[in-house]
Amino acid sequence: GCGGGDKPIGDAASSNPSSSASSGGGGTGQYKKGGTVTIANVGGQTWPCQFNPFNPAVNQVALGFVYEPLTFVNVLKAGATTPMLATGFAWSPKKDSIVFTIRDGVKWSDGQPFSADDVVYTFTRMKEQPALDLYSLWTGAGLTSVTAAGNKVTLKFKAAAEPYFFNFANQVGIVPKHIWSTGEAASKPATWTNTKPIGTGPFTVESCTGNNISYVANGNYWQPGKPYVEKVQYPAYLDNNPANLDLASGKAQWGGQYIPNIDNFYKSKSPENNYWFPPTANVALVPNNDPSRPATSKLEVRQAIAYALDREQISKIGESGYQPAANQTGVVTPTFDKYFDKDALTAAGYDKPNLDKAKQLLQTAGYSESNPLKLNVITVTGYTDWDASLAVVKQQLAKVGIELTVQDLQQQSYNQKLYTGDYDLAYSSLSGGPTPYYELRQLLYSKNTAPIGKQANSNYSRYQNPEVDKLFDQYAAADPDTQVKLIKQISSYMIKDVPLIPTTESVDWYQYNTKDLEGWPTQDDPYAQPAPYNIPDVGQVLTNLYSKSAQK
Amino acid sequence: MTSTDVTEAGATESAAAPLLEARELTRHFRVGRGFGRQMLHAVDEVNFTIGKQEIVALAGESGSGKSTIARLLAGVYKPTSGEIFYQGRATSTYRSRKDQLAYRGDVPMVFQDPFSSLNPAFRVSHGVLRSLKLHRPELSRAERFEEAERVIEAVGLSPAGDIMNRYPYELSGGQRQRIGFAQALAHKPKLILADEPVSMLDVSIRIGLLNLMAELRETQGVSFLYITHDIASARYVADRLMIMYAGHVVETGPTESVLQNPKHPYTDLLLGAVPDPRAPLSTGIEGDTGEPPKVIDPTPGCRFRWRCPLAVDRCHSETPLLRVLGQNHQAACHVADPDTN
Amino acid sequence: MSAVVAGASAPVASATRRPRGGLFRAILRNRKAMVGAALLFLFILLALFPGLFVPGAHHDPQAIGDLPLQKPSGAHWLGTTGLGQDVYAQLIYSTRESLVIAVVAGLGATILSVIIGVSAAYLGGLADDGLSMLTDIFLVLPTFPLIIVLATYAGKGNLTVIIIVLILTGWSYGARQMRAQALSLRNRDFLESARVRGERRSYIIVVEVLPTMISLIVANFLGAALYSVLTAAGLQFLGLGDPSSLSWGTMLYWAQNQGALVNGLPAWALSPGLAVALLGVSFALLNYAFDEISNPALRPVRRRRARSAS
Amino acid sequence: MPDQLLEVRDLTVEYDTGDRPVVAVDHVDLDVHAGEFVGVVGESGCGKSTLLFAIAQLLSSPAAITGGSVRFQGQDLVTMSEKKLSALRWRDFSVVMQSAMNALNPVKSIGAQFRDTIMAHDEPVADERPAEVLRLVGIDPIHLNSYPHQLSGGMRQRAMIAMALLFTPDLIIMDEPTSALDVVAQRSLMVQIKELQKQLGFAVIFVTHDMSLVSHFSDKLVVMYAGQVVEFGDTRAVFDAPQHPYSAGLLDAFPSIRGPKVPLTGIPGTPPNLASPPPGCRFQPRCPKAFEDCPKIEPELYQVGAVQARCLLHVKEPVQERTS
Amino acid sequence: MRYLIRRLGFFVLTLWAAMTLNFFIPRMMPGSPEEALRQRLSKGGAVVTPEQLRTVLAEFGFDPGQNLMLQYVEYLRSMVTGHWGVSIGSSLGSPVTTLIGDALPWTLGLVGISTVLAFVLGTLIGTVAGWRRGGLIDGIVPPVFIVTSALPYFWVALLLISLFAIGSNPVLPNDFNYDQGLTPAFTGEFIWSVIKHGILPASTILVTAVGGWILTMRNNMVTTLAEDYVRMARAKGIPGRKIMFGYAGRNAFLPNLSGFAMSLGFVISGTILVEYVFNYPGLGYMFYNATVSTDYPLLQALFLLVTLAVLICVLLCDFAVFLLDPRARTKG
Ligand SMILES: Nc1ncnc2c1ncn2[C@@H]1O[C@H](COP(=O)(O)OP(=O)(O)OP(=O)(O)O)[C@@H](O)[C@H]1O
Ligand SMILES: Nc1ncnc2c1ncn2[C@@H]1O[C@H](COP(=O)(O)OP(=O)(O)OP(=O)(O)O)[C@@H](O)[C@H]1O
Ligand SMILES: [Mg+2]
Ligand SMILES: [Mg+2]
Repeated sequence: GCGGGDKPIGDAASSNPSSSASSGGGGTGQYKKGGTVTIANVGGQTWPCQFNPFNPAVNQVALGFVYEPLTFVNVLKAGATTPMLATGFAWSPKKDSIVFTIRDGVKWSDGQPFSADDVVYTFTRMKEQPALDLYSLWTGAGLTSVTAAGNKVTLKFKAAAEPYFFNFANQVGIVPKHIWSTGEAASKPATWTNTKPIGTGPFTVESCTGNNISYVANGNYWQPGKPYVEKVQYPAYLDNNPANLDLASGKAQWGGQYIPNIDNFYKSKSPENNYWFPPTANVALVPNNDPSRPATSKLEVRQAIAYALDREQISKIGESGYQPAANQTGVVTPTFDKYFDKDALTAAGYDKPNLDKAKQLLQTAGYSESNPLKLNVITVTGYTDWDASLAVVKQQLAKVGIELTVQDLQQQSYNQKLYTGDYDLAYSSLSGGPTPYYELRQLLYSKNTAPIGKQANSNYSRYQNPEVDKLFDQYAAADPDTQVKLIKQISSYMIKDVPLIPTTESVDWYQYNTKDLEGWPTQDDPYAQPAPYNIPDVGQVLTNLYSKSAQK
Repeated sequence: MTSTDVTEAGATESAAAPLLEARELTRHFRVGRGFGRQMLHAVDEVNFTIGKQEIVALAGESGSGKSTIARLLAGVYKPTSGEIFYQGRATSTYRSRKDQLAYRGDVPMVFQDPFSSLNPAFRVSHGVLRSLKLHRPELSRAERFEEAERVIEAVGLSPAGDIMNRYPYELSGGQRQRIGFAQALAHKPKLILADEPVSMLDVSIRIGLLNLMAELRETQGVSFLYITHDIASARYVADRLMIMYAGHVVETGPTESVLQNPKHPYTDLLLGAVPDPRAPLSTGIEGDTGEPPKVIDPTPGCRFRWRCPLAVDRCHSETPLLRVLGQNHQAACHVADPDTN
Repeated sequence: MSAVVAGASAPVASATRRPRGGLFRAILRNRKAMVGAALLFLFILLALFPGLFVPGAHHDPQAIGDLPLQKPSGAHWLGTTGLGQDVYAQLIYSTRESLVIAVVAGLGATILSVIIGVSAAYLGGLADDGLSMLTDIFLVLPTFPLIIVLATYAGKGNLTVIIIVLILTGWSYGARQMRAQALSLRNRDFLESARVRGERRSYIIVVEVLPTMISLIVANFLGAALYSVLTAAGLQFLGLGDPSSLSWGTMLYWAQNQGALVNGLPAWALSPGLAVALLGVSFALLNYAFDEISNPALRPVRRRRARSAS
Repeated sequence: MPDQLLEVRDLTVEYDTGDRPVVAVDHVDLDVHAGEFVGVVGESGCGKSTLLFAIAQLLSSPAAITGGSVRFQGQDLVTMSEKKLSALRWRDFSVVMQSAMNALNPVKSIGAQFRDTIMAHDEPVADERPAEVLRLVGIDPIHLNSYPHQLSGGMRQRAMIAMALLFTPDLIIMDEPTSALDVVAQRSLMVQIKELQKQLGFAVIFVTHDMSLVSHFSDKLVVMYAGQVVEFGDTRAVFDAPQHPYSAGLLDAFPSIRGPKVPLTGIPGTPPNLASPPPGCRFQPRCPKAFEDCPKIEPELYQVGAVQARCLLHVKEPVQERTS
Repeated sequence: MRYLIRRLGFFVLTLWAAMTLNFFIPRMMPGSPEEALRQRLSKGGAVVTPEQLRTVLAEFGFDPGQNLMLQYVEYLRSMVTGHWGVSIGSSLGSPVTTLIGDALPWTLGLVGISTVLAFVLGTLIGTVAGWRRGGLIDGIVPPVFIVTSALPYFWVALLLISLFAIGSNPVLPNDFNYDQGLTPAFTGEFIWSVIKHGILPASTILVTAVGGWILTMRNNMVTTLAEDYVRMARAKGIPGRKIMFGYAGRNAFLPNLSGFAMSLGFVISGTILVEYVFNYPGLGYMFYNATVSTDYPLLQALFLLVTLAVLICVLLCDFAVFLLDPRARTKG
């Protein structure tokens, strides 16, 4: 979930999976070392000072900073890759096996050499300790073996596994065998607190208190001259307001914050205050397609809603324009323009609101003024922008005669209802991936759904269409061009069947201050997902930042 | 009327058929909680009768169990053992509400503490009116008010109409006491249990109430159990006097007889202590501190023995029973002499 | 919330002195009570007829406007929210829910206190031990955390749930007082007197006992209402209420979430709290005045040192 | 008289009730000589306690002295500063309050309360003094370590009296000190007080409504009615020939346990409301001897033989003017 | 002795009841740590099977599949033995004892001190106001503090923030316990920082809590002053100050003391809000966080702790009353 609401409930702001980066990022020149960057990103709690990369609650402060993946995948550049601990990789023709070439000369921050053994160790530990296998590589993705031969590491899968590349190459941080094979790290790797992490990443933890984590540049870092910035301060923020204030005042230079009225509150405070909100996924009204729901299982009803919505207005009022309007194809633009079929959208008439059509469809579905359609939509408390968006949606639907009741639920109750299909409409968002495939597959693939009452994995709308399933199945082994075509085909079903109704696009909240620091990812140079909560993208940004004052 | 002939009349009546009789009446209270449980013997095996048209005065030390007896008779407490017979029937056999209501109608009680015996939330007429409603259901509402006014006037509160409509806190202790008395009078009772009904009254008003008691006995045949510390007033109205000490009735007999010729050393002490402006100060009790005993888990023996100037060995081992020592005159003392005549 | 404690003094003494001519006149004569009653009356008016107090342009407090985060102006007296809603209109329309919570939860808690407190005192023995223990347990249980836990899980946002939770957690204080008073009444002779008179038990409890406790019951209601107002607002402020409902706590929640203070909109951030505070104050004033009315010893006095040697 | 100890003149005390003030003590004059035992009787609510408190300067709001003077050993207590009063209190005059039940601090031991009192004065006091005075009133000094609730009502009243004797004051003011006792105990306590008084020579002002008590113990008698002194004189004189109808009524109203048994009558009617007393003589509405002047003229205290009485029946002998 | 046993029985029973409630309420309600974790894991298109979730949680000591009664027994045992487990919420993996250990000093320091201060101050002011009844202080104090005692904690907090901590040049910090750049040490700078950060939250507690104590104390005082023994003390020539504190004050204080213990629950409620508004990383904030992130072990431990604190305070106050009031001593 994202929603960028205020008080992040429980979880720290979620980290979106990152993807492509073909070039090594923006800053290519050699810079002098120096300077500090302070990150303002609400964690909603004090730091527990744990740096176990397998612990989903704390891996945000470990991955990218201290631990690195084999390959970085840039979501904002259609999955372009940057070699990290692996200098390269090669898929087998059937894409059911991949060989990574492990980089030479990399040292752990304690001076020990890094080797292919560490990589194998990392993956095999995930098999031995299923709790470490956060992405279910061994159980879900079909990984069968990880072997090393010299500096080559081979991962073998049961079937074509390209869709999981993002997970195992980009999201798994490699840990040092010599540390993790002894003591508590070996006996209880999942719960080990790892207060002094040893990694290959650009930074090491200098000190950690509940209030602040202080990182210093890793002297042993393998990228020559990097990182340029010598220190990273990561204060714990319990609440948005102080974090926002620190960003506005320049006390913190890098933010991942939702700031209401940002132009006035943040941008206007200094010309060096900048923000950029790249979209990565959809926020959608998820109708319950299951036949047990008489209204929302009707195509006409879903279509009527889709026609009735003025997504621009939702974006403008509900999200203050920060989150752009989404479209009915489910492909996030402009991030994934390559996959976007604008003509199909226009042809179906979903490019702009059409109230008459909506009313007419409702009539066909059997609703009228005397028998108005009444719907409930569930949403999560604390996601205040969603509440705002829904307030707009409510007004818009009222115009075509749909009475919408917004039901604000605490996260747990919301999830329960969403997962088990106990709702009419849900306002929901899933994270994306390096291509629209990742998001659409979560939403529409029938294997990701479950009967009403059982927990569905991600296809909460209970949409099931064998044709669509077939398209997804073909994707894994297909070549890039075919993949684009497949996605356009899939999105045509979005238009035809309206299994869900995207409203806005969820974005990365990202603020940056250029007074002393340069090398930020920007719209022109989107070398990584820019918000500090993205792992391992945060490592990319940190190796590209440099201090202007240090250059003098 | 003169009080002398009243006495005689009452005495003969009571001898014939007692209105109420208490046999071996006993009431213990548990004091302390849990393990260290002890029994306080507030009233121990007391026997007495109250005749028709008789005023029996009950006097004795503070804490000797006078109020407890009244409460036992009124049914506020259940006896630990013993039995109360009213008009020949044991009150413990009353089962139906009708029986109980009838008994309660016949035997009302005037409570000792006028500050707690009126409900502060109601006008003072509440109790009187309720009594009338319960025990004289034949009266109409207006009649009840009239009747209430009459009894309130009767106890010397005037103007009754005004007093009736006040709240208890607007009355003095003495006024409240009289309201309590009026409540007991309201519905033609047969026996009024009056627990120190005049203690808070000024001498002047007190005498009025005592006169009222005598008059009621005379005209309506009401009997009284009149509990008091004021021996003089007991002498003034009562036919018979009972003296209690530490849960026991230690002496009982016709008022004059007891006063003139006390048999029990405690009675002696008590009478000696009563000041009388019309008589010279008597001496001889200076050494006594007058501390009332608490009767917790008593051992056999006379309860007065610690203070008794006449105590003998026997008093420490054997509890004295009431003995007839004169005409209708009994005392519970091992050493007391019977009347010679 | 310690104000709840404030209403607790001398409950027993209060029963003995009841002003003649009823409460009403007593309230009229007490300045604190008058202020409290006037405030409460105002809030009741606002709750019943919110429309009267809101200019036509902003009749719908939930209507989303185009001008978010406006500072107070002629058009928007207290500015606008992050959604461009009129803060003033929201403030006025929110009165109803807050008042309903106060009254219903206050009543509920009071009724529960009376039932449990009085039965504990009257049943005596084991029942008393059990009920007293229950009361004490609820009293020392950290209520607010308990409320948070309950409210979080028990289908949040639901007004009924909040009220039930408030009742469940708000009765214990009163029950203790009720028991104490009922116990002290139990030993008062006027109840014995009623029994000796021949009254039935039920009559005694309902007619003789309850009226004598009336001032305690009223004080208790006021205390419980105050507690409910504050606690409910706290809950909603934490985001544990229904964020789409119209109540002061919810307004505060939104204001806090959208950074009303840091955005320089103190009117939005503070006015709902002020409303809660004022409603609370009105209950507290009435409660306190009530203490004074029922316990004349507490009444303010003019201090005079008239020592004229003539 | 040479040994005049206390001289109260025109003392008036009002209770501020919001509406009309209650004049609880109305122009009262009172003289107490050293070693004298003065009894004060009167109906409940006639202002006895208020008078005592006013003498001791212990009134607290809403009561206030609105006129008159209280001269004690020649000094006016009414205008005296609190500080000087504190020094005088207990050392020179002490007070035994109406309800000993509540007059002892429930959370301090008897001994501690003695100590507090001693520490408040710079009067040298022997260490054994508390034990000594306790023994005087017949309490085992072991009770110095007891707390008030551990003593019976009678013992508490004795302890209070013991405390009043601590510094051997010249005057002890007692407000119904025996009201909580039963006759036997009351009697023995009174005898003790009288005995002590004989020994130590202090004067006593003693309030009670038990006529019989005063009859035996007091030298002088003050009869109060509705805030006023209605009769004042030697106890025996008043008892033998009461000059005020109210006093006479009082004496007529209680039965005796010895003498002959005669029917008695009380005084009809109720005491007046002190906020609006009846015009003229205050007793007039209840007075069996009232005549037409009574509601019109307010009587003064008139000397009638050995006593003074506030009754118009004695108007021919106006009380002589005082030099105060 | 019997008294002590009874109090102890009450203590144990209350604790047990609190613990039981605390165990069952969250578990009876929708939502579970499983779902909370799932929420966290469903990033990046990872298809997480329910088994995977259970595996991870089991690793952290939570087995949702276990029989509820067994869980309960296990829970009671671990609560009593102090094996409070590790957080399964937002601080997944941190030992609960560590988390609490980190937050406790802050709460004790801030809330403890300011609550006690409020009580002491309130009692003192109330004593003086009651003593000088009808005087200047008494004319002003009750009305003012009736108002403050009815103010919502969080509102006072917001007001203080908007007065002192917002604007171009804030006077005082309004969040956190000390400046983030500092490392805890016994340096002047650090201590000053802690104090600065504590001022606003402490004032909030003070302002709202003190009123109740003033009012009750004043009323107790007025009632006590009407007692005969106070007048008696005056009659004995005991100096005013001594009467005020030693006679009237002390006796009036006793009911207040019991009230203090009993109202500690309310105080704790307030502090949750205060810590929340001021982002003060104490137990109250942690409580809020643990609740919303379904962190059973942390929630349980905190609840236990808070109940214990209240109970211990009740016992202490009982004990104090026991010491101060001889009547209570014999009653037992
Ligand atoms: N409900 C009760 N529980 C325990 N003890 C009681 C109860 N009622 C009376 N007692 C005790 O029983 C004894 C007798 O009390 P009772 O009231 O009958 O005395 P009394 O003669 O009426 O005294 P007084 O003259 O003071 O009214 C006393 O020691 C008293 O403490
Ligand atoms: N606080 C008060 N406000 C108004 N009137 C009062 C107050 N206290 C006492 N009074 C009135 O003052 C009068 C004198 O009271 P006081 O206590 O002196 O009487 P008393 O003679 O001592 O009576 P008792 O014999 O009952 O002790 C009474 O009429 C009483 O009603
Ligand atoms: Mg009695
Ligand atoms: Mg008096």
